[in-house]
Parts: sequence; C-alpha cells; structure tokens
Amino acid sequence: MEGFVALYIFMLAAFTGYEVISKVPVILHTPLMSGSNFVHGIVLVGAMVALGHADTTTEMVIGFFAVLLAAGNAVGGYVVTERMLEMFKSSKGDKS
Amino acid sequence: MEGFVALYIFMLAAFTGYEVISKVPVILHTPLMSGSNFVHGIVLVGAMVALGHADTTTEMVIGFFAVLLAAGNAVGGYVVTERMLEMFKSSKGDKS
Amino acid sequence: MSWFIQAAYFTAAVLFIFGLKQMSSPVTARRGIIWAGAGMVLATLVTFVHPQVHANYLLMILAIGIGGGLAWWSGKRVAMTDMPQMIALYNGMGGGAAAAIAAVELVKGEEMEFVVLALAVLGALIGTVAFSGSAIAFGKLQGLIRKAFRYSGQQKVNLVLFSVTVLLGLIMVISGQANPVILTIFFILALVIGVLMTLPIGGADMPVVISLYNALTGLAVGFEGFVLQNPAMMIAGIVVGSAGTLLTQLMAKAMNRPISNVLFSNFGESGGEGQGEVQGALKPIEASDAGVMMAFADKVIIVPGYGMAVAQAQHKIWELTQLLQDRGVTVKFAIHPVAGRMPGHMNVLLAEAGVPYDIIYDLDEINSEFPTADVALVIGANDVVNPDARNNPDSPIYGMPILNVDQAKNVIVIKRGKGAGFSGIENPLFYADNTRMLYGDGQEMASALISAIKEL
Amino acid sequence: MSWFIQAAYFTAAVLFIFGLKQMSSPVTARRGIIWAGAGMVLATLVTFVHPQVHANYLLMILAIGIGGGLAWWSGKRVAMTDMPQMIALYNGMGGGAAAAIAAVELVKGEEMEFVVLALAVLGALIGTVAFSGSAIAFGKLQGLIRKAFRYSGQQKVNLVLFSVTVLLGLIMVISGQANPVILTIFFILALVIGVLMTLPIGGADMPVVISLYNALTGLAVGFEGFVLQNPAMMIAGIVVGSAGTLLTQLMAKAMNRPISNVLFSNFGESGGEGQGEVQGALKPIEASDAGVMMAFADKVIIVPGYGMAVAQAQHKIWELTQLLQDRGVTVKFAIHPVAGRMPGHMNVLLAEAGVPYDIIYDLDEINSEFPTADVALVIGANDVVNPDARNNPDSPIYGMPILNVDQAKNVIVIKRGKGAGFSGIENPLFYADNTRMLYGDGQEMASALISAIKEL
Amino acid sequence: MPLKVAVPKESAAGERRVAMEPGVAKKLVAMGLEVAIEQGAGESAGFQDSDFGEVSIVTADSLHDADITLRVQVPTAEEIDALKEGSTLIGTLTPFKNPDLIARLAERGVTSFAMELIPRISRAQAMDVLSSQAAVAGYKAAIMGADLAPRFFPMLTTAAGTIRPSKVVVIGAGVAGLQAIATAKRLGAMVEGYDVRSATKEQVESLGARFIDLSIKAEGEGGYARELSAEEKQQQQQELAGYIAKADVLITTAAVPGRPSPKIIPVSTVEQMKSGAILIDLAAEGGGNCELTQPGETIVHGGVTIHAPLNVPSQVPLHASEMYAKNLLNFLSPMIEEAHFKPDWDDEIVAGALLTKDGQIIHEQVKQAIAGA
Amino acid sequence: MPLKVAVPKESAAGERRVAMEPGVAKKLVAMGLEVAIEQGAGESAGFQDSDFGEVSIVTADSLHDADITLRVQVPTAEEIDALKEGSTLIGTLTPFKNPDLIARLAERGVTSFAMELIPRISRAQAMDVLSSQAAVAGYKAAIMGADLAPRFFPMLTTAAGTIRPSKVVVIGAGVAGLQAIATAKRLGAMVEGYDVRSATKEQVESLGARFIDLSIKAEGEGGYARELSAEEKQQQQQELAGYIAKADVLITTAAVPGRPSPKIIPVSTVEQMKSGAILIDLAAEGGGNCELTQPGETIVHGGVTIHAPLNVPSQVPLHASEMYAKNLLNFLSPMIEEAHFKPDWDDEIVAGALLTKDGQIIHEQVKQAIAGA
Ligand SMILES: NC(=O)c1ccc[n+]([C@@H]2O[C@H](COP(=O)([O-])OP(=O)(O)OC[C@H]3O[C@@H](n4cnc5c(N)ncnc54)[C@H](OP(=O)(O)O)[C@@H]3O)[C@@H](O)[C@H]2O)c1
Ligand SMILES: NC(=O)c1ccc[n+]([C@@H]2O[C@H](COP(=O)([O-])OP(=O)(O)OC[C@H]3O[C@@H](n4cnc5c(N)ncnc54)[C@H](OP(=O)(O)O)[C@@H]3O)[C@@H](O)[C@H]2O)c1
Ligand SMILES: NC(=O)c1ccc[n+]([C@@H]2O[C@H](COP(=O)([O-])OP(=O)(O)OC[C@H]3O[C@@H](n4cnc5c(N)ncnc54)[C@H](O)[C@@H]3O)[C@@H](O)[C@H]2O)c1
Ligand SMILES: NC(=O)c1ccc[n+]([C@@H]2O[C@H](COP(=O)([O-])OP(=O)(O)OC[C@H]3O[C@@H](n4cnc5c(N)ncnc54)[C@H](O)[C@@H]3O)[C@@H](O)[C@H]2O)c1
Repeated sequence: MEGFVALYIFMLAAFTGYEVISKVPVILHTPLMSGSNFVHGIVLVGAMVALGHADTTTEMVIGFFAVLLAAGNAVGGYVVTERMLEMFKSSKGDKS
Repeated sequence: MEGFVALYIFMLAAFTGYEVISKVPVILHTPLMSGSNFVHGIVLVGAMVALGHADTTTEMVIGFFAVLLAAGNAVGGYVVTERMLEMFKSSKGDKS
Repeated sequence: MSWFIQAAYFTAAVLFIFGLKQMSSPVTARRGIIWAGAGMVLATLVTFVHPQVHANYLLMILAIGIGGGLAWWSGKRVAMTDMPQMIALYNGMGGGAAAAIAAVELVKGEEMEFVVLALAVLGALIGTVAFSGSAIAFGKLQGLIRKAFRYSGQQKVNLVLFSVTVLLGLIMVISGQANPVILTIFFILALVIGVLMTLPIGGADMPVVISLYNALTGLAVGFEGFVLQNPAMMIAGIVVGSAGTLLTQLMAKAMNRPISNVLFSNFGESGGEGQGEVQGALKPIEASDAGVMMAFADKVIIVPGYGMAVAQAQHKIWELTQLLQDRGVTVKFAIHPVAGRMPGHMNVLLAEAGVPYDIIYDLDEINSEFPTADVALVIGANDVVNPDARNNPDSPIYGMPILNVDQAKNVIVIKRGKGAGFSGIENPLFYADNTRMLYGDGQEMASALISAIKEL
Repeated sequence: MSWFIQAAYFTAAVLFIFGLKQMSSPVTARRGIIWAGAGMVLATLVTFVHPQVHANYLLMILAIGIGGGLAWWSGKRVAMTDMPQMIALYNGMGGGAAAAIAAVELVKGEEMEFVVLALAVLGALIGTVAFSGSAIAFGKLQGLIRKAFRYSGQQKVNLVLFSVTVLLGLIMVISGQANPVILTIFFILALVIGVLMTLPIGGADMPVVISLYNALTGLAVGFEGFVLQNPAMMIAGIVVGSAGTLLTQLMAKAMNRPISNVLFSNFGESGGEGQGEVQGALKPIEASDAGVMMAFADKVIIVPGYGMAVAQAQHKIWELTQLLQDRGVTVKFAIHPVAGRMPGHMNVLLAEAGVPYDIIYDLDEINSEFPTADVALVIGANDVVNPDARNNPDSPIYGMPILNVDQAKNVIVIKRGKGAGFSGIENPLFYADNTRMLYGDGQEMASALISAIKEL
Repeated sequence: MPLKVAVPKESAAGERRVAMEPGVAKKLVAMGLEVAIEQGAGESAGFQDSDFGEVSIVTADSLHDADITLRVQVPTAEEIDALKEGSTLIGTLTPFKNPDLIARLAERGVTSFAMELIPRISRAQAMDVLSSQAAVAGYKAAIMGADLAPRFFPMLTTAAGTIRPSKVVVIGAGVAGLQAIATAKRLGAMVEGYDVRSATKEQVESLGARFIDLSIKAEGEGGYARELSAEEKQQQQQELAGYIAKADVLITTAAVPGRPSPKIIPVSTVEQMKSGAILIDLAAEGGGNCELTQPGETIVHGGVTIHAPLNVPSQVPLHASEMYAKNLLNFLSPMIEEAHFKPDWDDEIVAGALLTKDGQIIHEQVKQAIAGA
Repeated sequence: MPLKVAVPKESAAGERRVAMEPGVAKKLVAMGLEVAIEQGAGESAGFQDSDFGEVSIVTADSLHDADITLRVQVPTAEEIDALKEGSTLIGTLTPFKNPDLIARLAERGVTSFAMELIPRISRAQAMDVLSSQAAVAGYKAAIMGADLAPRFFPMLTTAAGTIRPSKVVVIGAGVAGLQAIATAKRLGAMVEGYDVRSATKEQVESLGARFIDLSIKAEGEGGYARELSAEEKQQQQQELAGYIAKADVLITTAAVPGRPSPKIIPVSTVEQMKSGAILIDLAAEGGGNCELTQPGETIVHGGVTIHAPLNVPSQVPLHASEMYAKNLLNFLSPMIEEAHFKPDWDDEIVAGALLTKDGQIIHEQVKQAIAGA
C-alpha cells in the first residue's frame, strides 16, 4: 500500500472515529471506552499472524505472548462492556 | 491501488459523507445540495488530466468539453452556494 | 506523482470534508463553502503540474475561462427563486465532465484492469444520465419545457433501454476494450435514459430529483477518480455521493413522501401541485425550517388564537419566546380582541404561562408593526387574521378589524389541517405567497420549533 | 490474501464502525457491542486460514484459550465498581500485544519500507507505553500500589528518557534494521516511561488516563495493521485511536479540567480528592448523565424547595416531568410542609406551571415511597431533606419531619453551589454515597436535563 | 352647532356604572361632538369628574337639550319626558321588561336603540354589551365564590397540614361561564364546566378545566342553546346532581335567549351538597338556575349558601363602564358622519337595535310584546 | 378513666372558627383520649356535628369536667370559672391583651398554654398558629382586594377594549404578605412587594412579583423586623408614596413582634392614591399600617376605600379551623403519653407557651406585663 493511500485511510478512519463519538452522553463515557477497548482487541488478528509465521523460538515466545495478551484484550473487553451495558437493557430503551 | 483498498476508501468516505450530513436542518437542504454540487466540481481536476494527456483530436475535443463542463460545475456551484449562504451572514448567527 | 501534488490533493480532500461538515450547520455554513473553495483552488492549480498533464495547456485555460466565466456570470445574476434550476445545470455539467473523462480514457483504449474498466464504464453511464437528466430538469424548472411528457408503458420502455445500455457496458468491460461504435451507442442511450427519466416529472418533485442527480454525479466523479487514480476526486466524489444520497432521502422525507414513491410510481404525479404553487397554494413548511427562519429574524410577532388554547400550547410558546429572546430576537405577542372563545381568553393563558404583560400588545398597538416584522407566527388563529374581513365586502366577517398578519415579511401558520375557524369560512392568508403552513397540533409544533432552534 | 479473507476483514471493519456508532447512544448501545463482537469473531476465525499463518496453530489456540479464558473469568466476576481497572488491564494487554507484534516483525529483520519500519517502531513504542502504563493504572486502582510516587524533577527525567527512546527508534528506522540490543533497550525504556508517567497520578484522574492509553493502544494497533498490511486492524485501530482521543477530551471536560492539565502539570495532584470520595464527598454529575439516569428510571420523585422558586424553574420542571412521563416513567412531586418561604409556596408555583394536583403528594403520603424510587430529584431544597433532622439530636432542626430523600436509590440535587438553606446548617444528604450534585441555577439545569433526555 | 352627547348619572337603584369613560369621551370630542356629563356621574364607578378632561361637567338639567343621550339602564318615565323631542337615546333599554317605557319613548318622538338587541354577528362584536358585561359578571362570580367560601381555592401544603383545593363547578359555559371557569382556575381551584352545547366541551378544556360530559345535547339555532324538553331536563338534573354534590362552589350561568332561566338545580340537588358549599346563581336576572334562588337575595339552605346577585357587572363598575362605553362608541361612531348623526337605517346592526323612531315602535318583536301586554 | 378533651363553641363575637376538625378529632380518639365537642361548635366553620364521627357531641355544661380544653380565642371570665381546677387550657390566649383573664386562670389553678407564644423554631413549625393563620389572612386579603376593587385584576383583551391589569402593592412580606402576593399574582395582577427585611427581596421575586427596593433596611434579631427610627420612617414613607400612588389595590401587613403596627401610610400618601383604589390593612389588629385605619371598619377617604378587617382568618373559617386544629394536635400529641397528660416541662416549646400552672403565672414577660398593668 503506498504511503498516501495509507494517509487517506488514516484520515478517513480518524474522521469516522471522531464523528461516531462526537455526541455521546456522559453516562456512556465509560462503557464506550470499554467498547473501543474491545474493538482494538482486533490486534488478536495481528498477533495470530505474527505467531503464525514466527520461525525462531524468540519469535514464537513473543508471538505466543502477543496472542495471549491480545486474546485477553478482546475477550475481557467484550465481557466487561457487555456487563456494563446490561443496565440499558430495560425495554423502555427501545421507545424513543 | 488494489481493489480492496479502494473498497475501504469507498466505505470510509461513504460513511464520512453520511455522518457529516446526518443532522442538518431542512432550511439547509438546498444550500447543502448546492455545496455538495460544488464539491464534485473537483471533476475539473480529472478533466484537466484527461485533456492534458489527450493525443488525438477526438480526445482533445472530448477533453475540452470535459474541462469546460467541469469548470462550469465548479465555478457555478461556488457562486450559487455562496449567494445562498449569504442569508446566514447575520452577526447573530455566531452567537450560539 | 510527486509528493507535493499528492499532499495538495490530500489537503483538498480534507478541506472538502470539513467544508461540507461546516455547511451542515447554519452557524458555520458560510465558512464551509470558503474552505471547500480553497480546496478546489488548490487542487486545480496543482493539476497544472500533474505529471500526466503534458499538453493542451492553452485549450485547458481556454475551457476553464469559458466554462468558468459563463458559470460565474450566470450564477451571479440568477434570481434567488431560480436557484434550483441553476444547481441542476451546474450539476449536469459535472456529470457531463465525468462522462467525458470516461470517454477520453475509453477512447484512448489503453489497457485497464477489470475493476478500473468497470468503474470507468459505470461512471460514464451514471455521469451521462445525470448530465441529460439535469439538463431536462433545468429546462423544466426554467420553463423552457412546459408539457409534462407522459405515455403509458413509460416505465417499461425505460427499463428496456436501461437493460440494453447496461448490456453494452458489460460487453465493453468483459471484452476489455471499448469498441468506438458500441461506445457511441452506449453514450447516446445513456443520454436518452436521462431525458426519458426526467421528462415526466412535475415541478414539485424536482428538488428531490436534482438532489438525486447530484448524488449520482458525485458517484460518477468518485468512480472516474479511481480510474485516474486521483484520490482527491475519489474521496470528494464518494463523500458527495453518500451525502447526496442521504440528503435526497431527507428531502423526500421532508416532503412526506417515501423516496421510492418520488423515484418510481408517483414520479411526476404531483406536477399539478407544482403548478398550483404559482397561483397560491397551501405551502407546507418543516418545523426545523420555520425554527431557523425565526432564529435568524430580527422581529417576530406571535399571534395566538383559539387553537393555541385547544392545544394548551401556551407554555411551549413562552419557552419558544424566551429562546428567541436569548438569541436577540424581538418578540411581541399580538392579541386580537376576539381571539379565542371568550373575552380575554388569550390573556388568561399567556398569564398562566408567565408571559410578561409588557410584550403583549392589542390590535391597535401592534397593527402598524406587522410590515416591519420578519416573521409573524400564527398559532391556531384563523378568523382574526383573515384578510377577507378587510378586503372582501361579501365575507360574513367583513368589517371586523383584523390583525394585519399578511403584511409581515414571512408568515408561519400553525394549525392541524384544513379546519376552518369559528365563522367557518376560508382564509386567503393561508394561500398567500409569504405564508407557510406548519401542520400539526399547536403544542407539538411549538415543541418542534423549540428543538429546531436549540439545535442551531 | 484471498478474496474471501479480505471480504471477511472488510466486513469486520464495517461491523466495528457501526458497532461503535451504536454504542454511542444508550438506546442502541447493547446492540452495538454485539455487532462489534460478531466482527471480532469473524476476523479471528478467518485469520486461521490467513496465507501468512502457516505454523504454531497449537500454540495459537493455547494462547487464545489461556488469555481469553482468564479474561473471561476475571471479566465475569469483577465487581461493577472495579470496572475501570479491568478496562485498564485489558487495554494494557492490547498495547502489549501490539508491541509484541512489532517485536516479532522487527526481530524477524525482514526488509521493510521506510514508512512501514517507522510505523512498526512507533507502534512498538506507543504500545509498550500503553502496556506498562495501563498495568500501573490497574495496580493503583486495584489498591496494589498505594503510595503516590512523586519526586522533584520528575518531568525532566521523563523527558530525557523519552528523548533517548525516540532516538533509539530513529536509529533503527534510519539504519533500516533493528539491532537486537538496541531493540531490547528500546523496549525496556518504553516500559519504564509508561511506569514513570503513570505512577504519580491520583485516583481521580485515572479514568482520563486510562482513556488516553486506550486511544494510544488503538493507534498502536492501527500502526501495526499497516505493518502487517491488515486493513481490519488498520481501520479498527485508527478509528479507536481517534474516537479514544475525542473521548479522553470529553472526559476531561466532564471533569472540568483541560486535558493538558490532566496530562502534565497537575497530573496526580487531585489524588487527594480521589481518596476523599470514599469518605463521602460532594460528587458532581453532568446534566446529560442525570438525564439518562432519570430517563431509564421506573419512578422519579421530584422534591422542589425554595431554590426552585428563586430560579423560577417550575415551568421547566413540569416540562421535564412530561418528557419523563412520555417515556413511561412514573413521576411524583413531594411537597414538604415548609418548603419555600411561605405556606403553600410550592403549590402556587406548581399550579402556575400547570402541574396537575394528582401527582402532587405531601410528606405523609410520599415518605414511604422513597425507598422504591429510582431517582429522587431535589431541586433547590435543602433543610427539608436534611437527614440531620432525623438523626442528629444536636441539630437545630432536629425533630422537624423531613422528606426521606436519602432512602431513594439515587439522589440528584440541583443547587447553585455550597449555599446553605434557611437554617444555615450543613446537609449530610449531599455527601451521601447515592447522591450526585448537579450544580447550577435551577432553571438552567432543568433545561439541561430536558435537552439531555430529548437527545436520547 | 355641534351634536351634543349627554351622559346622565344612572338613576336605577344600585347601579354603579356610567355610560362613559375618559378615553371614549376624548374620542367623541375628537369626532367633533360636544360631550356633557352630569356631575358626579362617574363617581360610583371610580371616575372623578376631573378625569374626563375637556368634557363639560354639568347639572342634570343642562342635559335636556342633548341630541344623543347615552345611558346604561333604561331611564325613568320622568327622565324620558325630559328628553328632547327627536333626540336619540342609546342604552340597554330592556324593552321586554319595560314595554310601557318604550311606548313612552315612541310617544316622545325619541329615536331609541337597545344595545342588547344588536345582532351578534362578527362585525358587531365590538358593540356587544351582552358579551362585555357577561365577561365582567363571570369574573366577579368566581371572585364572589372565593370570598364567600369558608375555604381556600388553591391547594396548599403547609406545616399545619395539606389543604385540598376547592372544587368549583360552573354550569353554562357561555361568555360568563367561561370567564368564571378561567378565574376560578387561576385561583387554583379544580374546575369542572358543563353546558348543553357540545361546542363548549373544547372551549372548557381549552381553559384547562374538565368538561362534564352528560348525555344531553341541545344545540339550538345559530349556536345558541335551545330549551330542553321535560325528560331531558329530568335526566340532566339527575346526572348533574352527582357532580354538584362534590362541589365546594357552584356557579350557574345557564340561559336561553328570550326565555326564563332553566331551573337546573332542584331542591333535592342542593340538599345533596356539602355543608359550607356556596352557590352563585348568575342567572338570577332571569329567575335563576336553582329552584331555591331568590333573585337579589342570599339565603342559606341546609348549610349551603345560595347567593343570587342582580346586576353583577355593576359590582366591577370601573371596568364594566369602560367596556360598556367602548361598546357605545363602536356602535355610535359609524352613525356619525362629519359631526352629524346619519345612521344607515338599512344596516342590519342599526336596524336590529332600533326600538323607536318618528313616534313609532319599529322593532317587530317589541311591538308584538307591547301589543300582547 | 381516659383523659377528656373538650372543644367548646367559640364565644367571641364574629369568631367563626372552631378549635377542632374531624381529622384531628379522629386522631385524638386514636390516641386514647375522649373528645367532647359542644353542639354546633363547628357550624359556623362549615362542619356539621355529624362530620365529627365517633366523637361525643354534648351541651356546653357537659364540658366542665374536661381535663383539657381546646379553644381558638381566650374564654370569658365566666367560661374560665367553669373550667375544672387543675385542668389544662390551650388556645391563642393573647395574654398581653387580657392580663386579668390570665390572672384569673392562674387563680383557678388552670394550666394554660398560649399557642402564639410557641417559639418559632424549626421543630415547632407544625404548631405555629401565627404562620398558619397569617397564611389564611394573606390569601383572604387578596380576595377581599379583588372583591372590593371596581376593576379586574387580570389583563383582558376584548372586543370592548383592552383592560389593563390592576397594580397591587403589598407592604410587609411576611407570611401573610407573601401569601397575598401569590394570590394577587395568580389572579393576574401586576404585583409589587415591599418589606424592610432584605431577605424578602428574593422571596418576593421567587413568587414572580417585583420587589420595591428602598434604601431602608431593618433586620432585627432572629430575622424579624425591628422598629424604624423616626428619620427612617420619614424616608420610607416618602419613597413608598410614589409606588403607592400607582396602586389600584394596596395590602399592608407590616408588623413588628411585640409592638403596635408601624404607621407606614400617612394621610398624605392616601391622598395621592387613585380614586377607586382599595387599601386592605391586615395590620388592623395591631392598630393598622395606615394613619386613617379604623380597625374593624371600612371608610372611604377621597375615593380611596380603607378596609381594616379584624380577625381575618375567621373569614375562611373551615380551612383556618382545620389548620388551627392541626397546630393544636401537633402541640398536644408530644405531651400525651399512653393517654396521660405528661408534658416535658423543660422542653423549650412547652416552656415557651406555658402561661399559668399550679396557681402561678409562669411566663416571665406575661408576669411582668400583669405586674406593670
Ligand atoms: N373572544 C371571544 O369573546 C369570542 C366569543 C365567541 C366567538 N368568538 C369567535 O371566535 C373566533 C376566534 O378567532 P381565532 O382566530 O382565535 O380562532 P378560530 O378562527 O376559531 O380558529 C382556530 C384555528 O385553530 C386551529 N386549531 C384548533 N385546534 C388546534 C390545535 N390543537 N393545534 C393547532 N391548531 C388548532 C383550527 O384549525 P385546524 O382545525 O386546522 O387545526 C382553527 O382554524 C372569531 O371568529 C371570534 O369572532 C370569539
Ligand atoms: N414554608 C414556610 O412557611 C417557611 C417560612 C419561613 C421559613 N421556612 C424555612 O425555609 C426552609 C425551606 O426549606 P427548602 O428546602 O425549601 O429551602 P432551603 O433549605 O432554604 O434551601 C434552598 C436551597 O436552594 C438553593 N438555591 C437557591 N437558589 C437557587 C437557584 N436559583 N437554583 C438552584 N438552587 C438554588 C440554595 O443552595 P445554593 O445557594 O447552593 O444554590 C439552598 O440550599 C426551611 O428551613 C423552613 O423552615 C419556611
Ligand atoms: N358570533 C359572535 O361573535 C358571538 C358573540 C358573543 C357570543 N357568541 C356565542 O354565543 C354563546 C352564548 O353566549 P352567551 O354567553 O351570551 O349565552 P347565554 O348567556 O345566553 O347562556 C349562557 C350559557 O348557558 C347555556 N345553557 C342554556 N341552557 C342550558 C341548560 N339547560 N343547561 C346548561 N347550560 C345551558 C348556553 O348554552 C350558554 O352557553 C357564546 O358562548 C358564544 O359562543 C358569539
Ligand atoms: N423559623 C421558622 O420556622 C419561621 C416560621 C415562621 C416565620 N418565620 C420567619 O419570620 C418572618 C416574619 O414572620 P411574620 O409573617 O409572622 O411577620 P410579622 O407578621 O411579624 O410581620 C410581617 C412583616 O412586616 C414586616 N415589617 C415590619 N416593619 C415594617 C416596616 N416598617 N415596613 C415594611 N415592612 C415591615 C416584617 O419584616 C415582616 O416581614 C417570616 O417571613 C419568616 O421568614 C420563620
């Protein structure tokens, strides 16, 4: 991927991220932080790739930790976010 | 640029476009239509490239019209939008 | 491409996005168009030193001069009311340009990747349709084409034409090259489709259709951007394509018609209404629009009537008033002697809501002020603002003094529907050129106005 | 990469964006996390057949099992109040993973483009700092690290360390390869920076700092996504980086401190306040937060006092009530016999605003209902809700019957500041665990609550 | 010589109003008329002679040469005799109650107009004394109710217990009834309104009060009420009794044009009412809406006070006079052309109000009534 | 034998209140007391004997053996003589006005409490008869103002012209004054309030009325007003006159605890007032705030009506009695322990209200006043 294309993607993604959040009530700050924390759990994919093509033991060890940590990020992030959002379950939420 | 990167850019740009507009008062519909009409006047850049590397007469004629039309789009779009937005000039607009 | 040109295009793309974002709020809209304009200038200038541009500079400048000059001239002198058709015109030019770019690239016959070729052809089709369609839209709005052109089986013919065109496009894409004959037929058919699609459409639906073509042009530009590997075009085009699609939906919604309805079955059916407008029809308005109108006014006069009492809208109206006052708008209440159903009906309600006495005026005090009011907001009043009482000696209410609401620059009337007032007669005020109807229950509409103003 | 994997990543990226978007409104938030979760599962599964993945499957599954299992277990059993530190922990793991990926790639020593190498190193730095920093944050919030670690010249030492680390990174980037020794020092220094940056920070600022590290992790992930040419990582990472940055700003703003303040000079200085909270401090709340709290309640009791009269907030309070009622919330007004400054003061005002008599209750009727109320909204009342009158025989108001507001599940108190009531005494209600203070003029705050609820 | 307009002091017992107010006097003078007001005519309404500015304040005798005499109530026989022949008299002349006085006016050759007979068309709203005086009466009725009741109207939560708001029921939601509803509502009472005309439901609710929806509907001609049949009356009374029994204050205003007031509240209903309750019968002028009503008197029946005041507008004399005088002005001014009295006799308003002219009784119904009497 | 609580019919002229109401009677019975009410005691307040439920309704003679007698006003000498020795009497006994009656109570060996002397501390708010009766008086003052005025209170735009709202000025923004402000405001008048205590500014404004800000401030002890010096009085009168001249209705409630009412409105100010204006002097009990005030009378001076009613709460007897009875209940119940009368004599509330006990006059100030008299 050439550099400028990366820059475009960067710019657009950053803009998207900003717009998506721009109007969020304070009560959602923590759940949203948790939710975005979960989203960067996608690093798991990278960690799997890193481990998946690791050749030396060093690489394998680092790769193993990468996957371990990344899996923790993804799973933990999900569980915690889900629990926090429980409180918006009330059927009334669907009204407006 | 490979196809999927294009798709990503397409997706992000589309999302951006959608988010940017999502909360717009009715009174701005027409000016905004006009403004976005102006923005796609950027086709001028493409038209210039097309004309700039046109070789045969056919190409040159088509290219000429491309630039002519594109310039009309860009300039006309700007002037008209600018005029329409005049009405929001009032110093009061800056208050809130 | 050099680093420098890339950076310039990138900057232009960013400016476009931020410009559009700012244009979506009345407060920053003017700044928005200037940002976008700066982006445009930057991108254009830089293109002169684009590596692929190596010839025809003179032609280029000539074309820019002619096209830009004419557009400038026409854009400056067109009347405010004729804006929609000008937008259509300029938009069509953009579509045409996109199509022409595709044509140049296709005519060139250079080897292209499958995807790129497909995008080029798609862009050509969309751009051409937007071009001819917009031209027709312009013609109709400008009054050059008057007859609504309709015949049975219209939909079917369009479908056949469209299929053939797509087929031709497919042939070109699959064969990997653009046969000149096929290409020519392809373009001609695309032009015809645009024309046939637009001809049957009536005036009232035109803005929606123009917005649709605008989105299509955006898409076409975006696609050609991919073809030319020009990211500024790509991004600006797609952003406009997406924004334009949303805008089209919003506009259709504001007209209370599903977009599909506007697009297909009922295309043009409300043409009659479009005509009617000229002779004085009921012209509805959205609360958000009415809200902005009042928010940017200097002076607003509120005329309550029996409908405000029925809706018990007095508290909301007072809240609205305070909001406007906070923005520096002068707000006055005009109370007609027989507004409501008992002497002092309005006073009781306004006092209940806490409206201070010093902004409440009676007929004699306020009638001379209407011509200087930017907006007169009539909420649930009818007979007491009926100009027939002044103008029409045959009217049963002739001779009753009325509030001269019709003399305000703009009149917004809140009522639920076509209900008559106490006297049961028609009210020409509602059909006046400067009147817009805000249909709905008084309390709900007042709330909607409040929200609209708060959002600014 | 095969078409199939690409499409899956693309879908995951789209799901993430929409998931985040939905998470930013209370109404759709739960759906959002599910969408994002689906994206994650998809992306993970597909990665098993990723072309670059060709070995260590067992290790991979083991690591996922252990990491995921532990996280699942801990995430499920942690108390609600301990959530922030868990977020810090999981976030740190993500940062560590990003750094580890960079390490693998750098250790591999394959030829990389300049930009890619630079991104890899940058991601490594950021990820490592987020890793160790988050770990410290976790430790402090969990109570594992108790002492606030501070010494003079802290800032300078950090700056020097940081410069050295960046220098090492530059050396690697410019030399085009990662010398193992330099790489090791680089990572160690990065770890130390994270630790030193975080140690001096007090409890109150922690959420902001965690949010910052969250944004940083996002960035690091995005950068490593570029390195691995993995668009899902790229987009998810950058989106989170950008969203996280905005969120950090918003959180700092909600705490009424400029972000720079939180980040540098005052880092940690409000640690004391963090401690104070535990013993019962005045805990402010944002109107938007309070609004959501009431909107999702089943029963709200509104307790007006003299402050509502001073602020003339009765109309707004009634509007708020109606909004809540429209959402299905049961709203009752509790009027204390001596609220205000004259007998019936509150009645006069509520009647003026149009509050119907049947939702107005006096002390005897309502006092038993507070324990079943989700929210008690106290607006400008003070003495009449002072639990000292019940509990503290030394209080000058001991023996006066009071409204048992403190028994409600949540109490929101609107007042302008620390002003005492008529009797001039302190009110322990304001310091209670379940009380949040909404500071501001009664009318303005009521408006703010209205806006907050309307936005849902 | 300019047209002379005279405003005498009202001679009727208990009448505190006056047919003029300073603003109107000023306008008449501006129209080129000469205005003469009897000494102290406005005093009982709260106007001092000096308030009238440039107008001449004269003794009663100096009014006899006036071309136009403005009054609130019908003059006595002596006063009629003192009127100049060919002069004009405008007032609420109640011709059906005083046929002899009208006959005398005709004899004296006086042109006379009865304000209350002006047709109630849109254009004539500004001259409608029935409306303006009914508005005053409605307001006053609510105030009287609050004054006579042994209780508070509004709800009051105090250290000495919570006072429940009073319940006020208003029967007949015409001009006066609506005004009474609005005023009682303002004071914080819980108000219910009832009327036989179904259009009043929305009107009552538009004031924030509750409408009592009975099964009886009785729309008559032109939106006015018609008289009820015997069964309808019976049913109405029964259904209403339940509501009335809960009332702390009951205000009745029901009237049917040209008929005695309907008796809506029988003795049995009064006996179901709470002790301490108050009934204000604004319909007393037409006999009252309650069987026990004694027009002009206040009686107590089983703890219920029945107050049946006559001429209520006169109890708010200043504003009632002001409105009445403006009604007169609006009626008079179209008939004045360059300081001359030139009525358009064909105009439906002029024709509707005209009683006597050129020695004849002109008004058809009045003529019949007098012939019948 | 249970404690017997007696409630006689009030004997004072014009007193319509009664020291009991059905709800309170029920509560006393629930506390194990025997309650006896004199026949027809509640009638003038709007209570029928039957309303009191399980309570015994008896003749006056059967009340003499009561242990506790509850009254609104102080009993006559004969009534005192009929009280059982060692029994308890509670009421607004106005000891400073009737020192001889208090002395007689002491002689008779009656334990007596004056409700109005209860210290005005937070805990005692529920027993504060001054507040509860002042609230009634303030409300009633505004209603009387509206009833007496020859004008509408609210603004009214009608076909017969626009009625401008009345201007009501309230002087003294204590409990009564604030209630008058609120009530006049409700009726739609433009209200202005004035008081010497600066804390009242915010309070007046919290009712949506305007505060008249003079240069005089006079905070006394405990937030009550102090008496003004001669110059201050002078200045106050001058500055106020301008505001009062514009008033349509003026309500005065100014009082200084333990002193005669301040004379705030001199004759000159009254003479500047509009003709038709009304002055309601709620301070009449203490001599009135106006120099022309004749307590208990209504006079007219130069077109201004000066109404100075006494015992205003008695004009809203039902609710005033209800509040008064609740005040009594709140005072009495802490003194009753398992149906026995066991006051905590050291409690500041009990001590503050206690006048006589064991044949002695206990209350210091009262003792001095009697000694001085
Ligand atoms: N003031 C008096 O003393 C008195 C007494 C008797 C008669 N009148 C007569 O009453 C009339 C008063 O005139 P006006 O202009 O006040 O009222 P109006 O002429 O009766 O018109 C009221 C309008 O309000 C609309 N409306 C009703 N309910 C509404 C709601 N909930 N939300 C929004 N709009 C609502 C109705 O249209 P939609 O149904 O389309 O919504 C109607 O056209 C005059 O003709 C007067 O002569 C007055
Ligand atoms: N009802 C009666 O008859 C009567 C008569 C006399 C005395 N009292 C006494 O008055 C007191 C009444 O109690 P209460 O709870 O109603 O009132 P309170 O105890 O006087 O407290 C009022 C509170 O409202 C706040 N406030 C003032 N203006 C405000 C504004 N514009 N916006 C928001 N908040 C505002 C003040 O705090 P900030 O300054 O921080 O905003 C204050 O703490 C009792 O002590 C009672 O004994 C009552
Ligand atoms: N067109 C105009 O400009 C105009 C002017 C003034 C009044 N009006 C209309 O005329 C209506 C009546 O005017 P009014 O106040 O002089 O009426 P009114 O004094 O003749 O009667 C008072 C009310 O009593 C009601 N009533 C009669 N019999 C009843 C019964 N048996 N039970 C209960 N209610 C009974 C009537 O319906 C009426 O509403 C007004 O409400 C208004 O709508 C119209
Ligand atoms: N602590 C409590 O619980 C409690 C209970 C009841 C009353 N209070 C306070 O006591 C205040 C006074 O009570 P009140 O109504 O019995 O007072 P009051 O009847 O003794 O006096 C009425 C008002 O007249 C004012 N006044 C006196 N001299 C004046 C002058 N020269 N000019 C103008 N105004 C003058 C006083 O300031 C007072 O507000 C109340 O407003 C309240 O704040 C407190």
